[in-house]
Amino acid sequence: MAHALSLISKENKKYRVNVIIDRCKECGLCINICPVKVLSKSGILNKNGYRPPDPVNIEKCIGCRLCEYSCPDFAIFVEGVGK
Amino acid sequence: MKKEILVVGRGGQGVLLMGRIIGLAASKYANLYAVSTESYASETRGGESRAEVIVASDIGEIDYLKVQKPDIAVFMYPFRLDYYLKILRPETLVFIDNLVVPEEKFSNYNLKSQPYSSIAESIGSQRVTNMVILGHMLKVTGLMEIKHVQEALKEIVPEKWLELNIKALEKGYSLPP
Amino acid sequence: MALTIKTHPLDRHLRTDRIPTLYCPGCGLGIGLGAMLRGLQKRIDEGSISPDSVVWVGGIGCSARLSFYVNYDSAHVLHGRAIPFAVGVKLANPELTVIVVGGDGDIAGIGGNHLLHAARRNIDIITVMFTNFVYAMTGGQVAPTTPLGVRTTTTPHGNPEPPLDVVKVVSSLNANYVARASITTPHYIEQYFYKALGMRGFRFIEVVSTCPEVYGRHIGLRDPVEMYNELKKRVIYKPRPTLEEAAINWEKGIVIGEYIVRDNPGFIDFLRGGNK
Amino acid sequence: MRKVFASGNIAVAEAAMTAGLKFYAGYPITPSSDLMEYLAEELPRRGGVVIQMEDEIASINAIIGASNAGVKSMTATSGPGLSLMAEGIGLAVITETPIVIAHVMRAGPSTGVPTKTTQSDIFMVRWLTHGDYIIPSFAPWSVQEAFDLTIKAFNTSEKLRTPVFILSDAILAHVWEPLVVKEPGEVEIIERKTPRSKEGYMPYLPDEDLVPPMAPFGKGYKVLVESLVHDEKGYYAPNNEKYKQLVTRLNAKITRNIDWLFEYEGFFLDDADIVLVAYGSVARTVFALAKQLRSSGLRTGLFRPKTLWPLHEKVIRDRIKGRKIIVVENNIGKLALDVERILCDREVYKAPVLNLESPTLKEVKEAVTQWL
Repeated sequence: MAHALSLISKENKKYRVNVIIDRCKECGLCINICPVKVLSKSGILNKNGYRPPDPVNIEKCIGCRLCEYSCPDFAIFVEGVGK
Repeated sequence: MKKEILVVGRGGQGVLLMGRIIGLAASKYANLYAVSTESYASETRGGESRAEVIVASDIGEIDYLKVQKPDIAVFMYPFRLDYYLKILRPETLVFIDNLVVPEEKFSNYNLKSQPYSSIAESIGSQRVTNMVILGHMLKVTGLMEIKHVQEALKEIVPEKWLELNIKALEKGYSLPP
Repeated sequence: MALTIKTHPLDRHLRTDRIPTLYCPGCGLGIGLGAMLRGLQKRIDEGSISPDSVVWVGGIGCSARLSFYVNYDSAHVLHGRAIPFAVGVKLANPELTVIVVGGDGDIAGIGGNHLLHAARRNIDIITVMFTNFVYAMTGGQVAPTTPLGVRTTTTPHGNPEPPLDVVKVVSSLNANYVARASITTPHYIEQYFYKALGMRGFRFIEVVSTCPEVYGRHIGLRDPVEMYNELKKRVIYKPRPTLEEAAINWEKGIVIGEYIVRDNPGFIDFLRGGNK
Repeated sequence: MRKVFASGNIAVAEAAMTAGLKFYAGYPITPSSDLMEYLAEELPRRGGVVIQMEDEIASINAIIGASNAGVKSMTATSGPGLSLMAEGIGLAVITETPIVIAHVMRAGPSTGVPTKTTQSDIFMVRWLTHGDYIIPSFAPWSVQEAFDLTIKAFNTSEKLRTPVFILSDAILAHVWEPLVVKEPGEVEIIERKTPRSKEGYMPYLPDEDLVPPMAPFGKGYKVLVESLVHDEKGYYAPNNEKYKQLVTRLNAKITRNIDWLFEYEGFFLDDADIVLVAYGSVARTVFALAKQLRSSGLRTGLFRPKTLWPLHEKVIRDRIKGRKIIVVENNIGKLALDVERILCDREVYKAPVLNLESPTLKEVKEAVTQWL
């Protein structure tokens, strides 16, 4: 069942943001909802021709998970890292 | 042997029960075959209610599930008498409750006329008029033995009504043929 | 840019080989499903619901198809008939947790009569209705919730029919729980769904959703982000709103919250209790 | 065994309970209502549930839901109700859900005559819903046979994962006759196959008999019940290969069991020059006529299919040897169309007799003798 998924993963000291590349439909809701503007559209084209977001400003991430909760396609999730 | 029995009355008079009792008694206890159909007016309580029972020695004698030419007819209420008179035969044995059904309509038939409902009332309740008539019918026709009907009553009638029903059946059976 | 193998925290609830969904980019349905699954996860984690006992039932329509993305016992049945199917499932095995998902057309339009009677019976199932104001899967026709005046493909001169206030209708019956949330408030969807899973009787949650591709086109909000932001602006949270506030009004606002919370005996209780 | 005096509707209800019925959903409609009333009284005592739904649409969908939750389910209805159930019947076909529908024919079209009988719905149970399918239908002629064929209907639905009709009529529904009720253990009851293991379970992966094992909801199989054309997993498969495969299998699982499914009764067929064909309650009167004609010197036989659909064409060809075949029905002549096709080398005549009370011997005789 669990087949390999290609991710864009970036982390700061507390949080890691993972984007499942091939699930993204480029709706932009995650980029819009992020209160600290971590995300930005990447230049990658996924298998369906969509450009997934890239957590370019990962250092700003506060772990609110609004991107994860607002993604209609189960394509982005946030993890706690460190201790 | 094949007897076609037509029972007509009002909803609530136990017409359908009479059909079922005859059918059960004949088929389960008297070693006969029986088919019974029922119809009733769905619109009204107290509307016309009809049971059509065919009793025969063998299933093969029954070629139609409904009564076409009654050998025995019971009228507990004068519904559509003119219609029913047309399907009776001169030799049809007709039982009427003469307190509610006009005797003169049946002057050309083999008529058994009794105040069945008041007889029933005198032994306990008008509600068992049907069993008084059935008892009388058994006496007159010898259709089956009274014990067969008693067995059927025991099987179907609730405990608290059983004694009265059997009493009514026996009362009817004691009437002159 | 690290490439690693990891799964989304909700993947255990999904038939992942069917993801991506067939939904258009920016469709709110996936947000709603995600929130529901988080609510369900909490119930599973606390041990009050076994995953094997959960059955999802959907009728026909975009929202109803949520039932076939979930990795549970599920049924994708006829248009409008998810509720009676679910009633049969529940009565056959009252131990099951039965969840109906569907759009407003499926649940309150073609299936409206079943909705009324499910609520009247207080039958022990959960119905989550996604309202997106339009028949999306069939190409943008008028729905029972389409606001007055909106031009759809079957009301090209403007919708002449006032919309149905489903929350008010269901509340007027015997439902034990009636709540409304929006895909712009996924935490409330999660919270209400979690709560509903712990209740008996008929539980109804309306989720106001976005359909940028089809409804958005009708009202000039085709961009998912723009439509999301417009809906978000209009959503007003009240903990216990009154039924007078239930009518959805795009201009005056859409009040979300818990409209009805009761703990009356459910249909199963009556069935088990006989005629007492 | 219990010997009782019962109506056709009661016989169906009793048989359903013997077969293991646990869920009944229905909507009152004459002349089927008392079947539901009888079950409402009896079934809860045997651990089952009876619910009166808001309409027939809800009823058929509820029994499909219940069957998928693992219990034997049925409904009963009459013409207008069955019209409303059309779409649900199709759902049961494509989801391979075992259900039994007792259809008690009255007069139509539309509301028609609610309390009276006909045989006008025999094609309705055959081709009610859209799509390509075969739904087995059994047509009893007596109260006892209503019992026996209802057992067979449940067995068929469980064995082949299909909806099945028991086709009664207003006469049979309310005729009372002696009935031997067989209790569980006194008659063979078939249960649906369940999967051997959860590992790799696919809800629509058939065994060699073309029937997929059926897992109930609630046991961890992650069943997917799918009304769309689907593959073995239950995933929507809108392609020609999967469509052909599915529809072919759904039909073949029925037709390859034709020898088991098809039941009939023949009277005096071996030397019959004239063969009357009739079914259901009407066949009783036709049987009387066959005997009468035979005693008058005409070599007459009766062929009575108990299984109306699917017809066993080879059996019909082999058993009906007569030169002249006359099909008697209380409708405008429907089964006759198939008999004409199957016996196209013979003289086949229609003898339709429309009678709300059921055709009388006199009427049947007139209708038949015009072709003699």
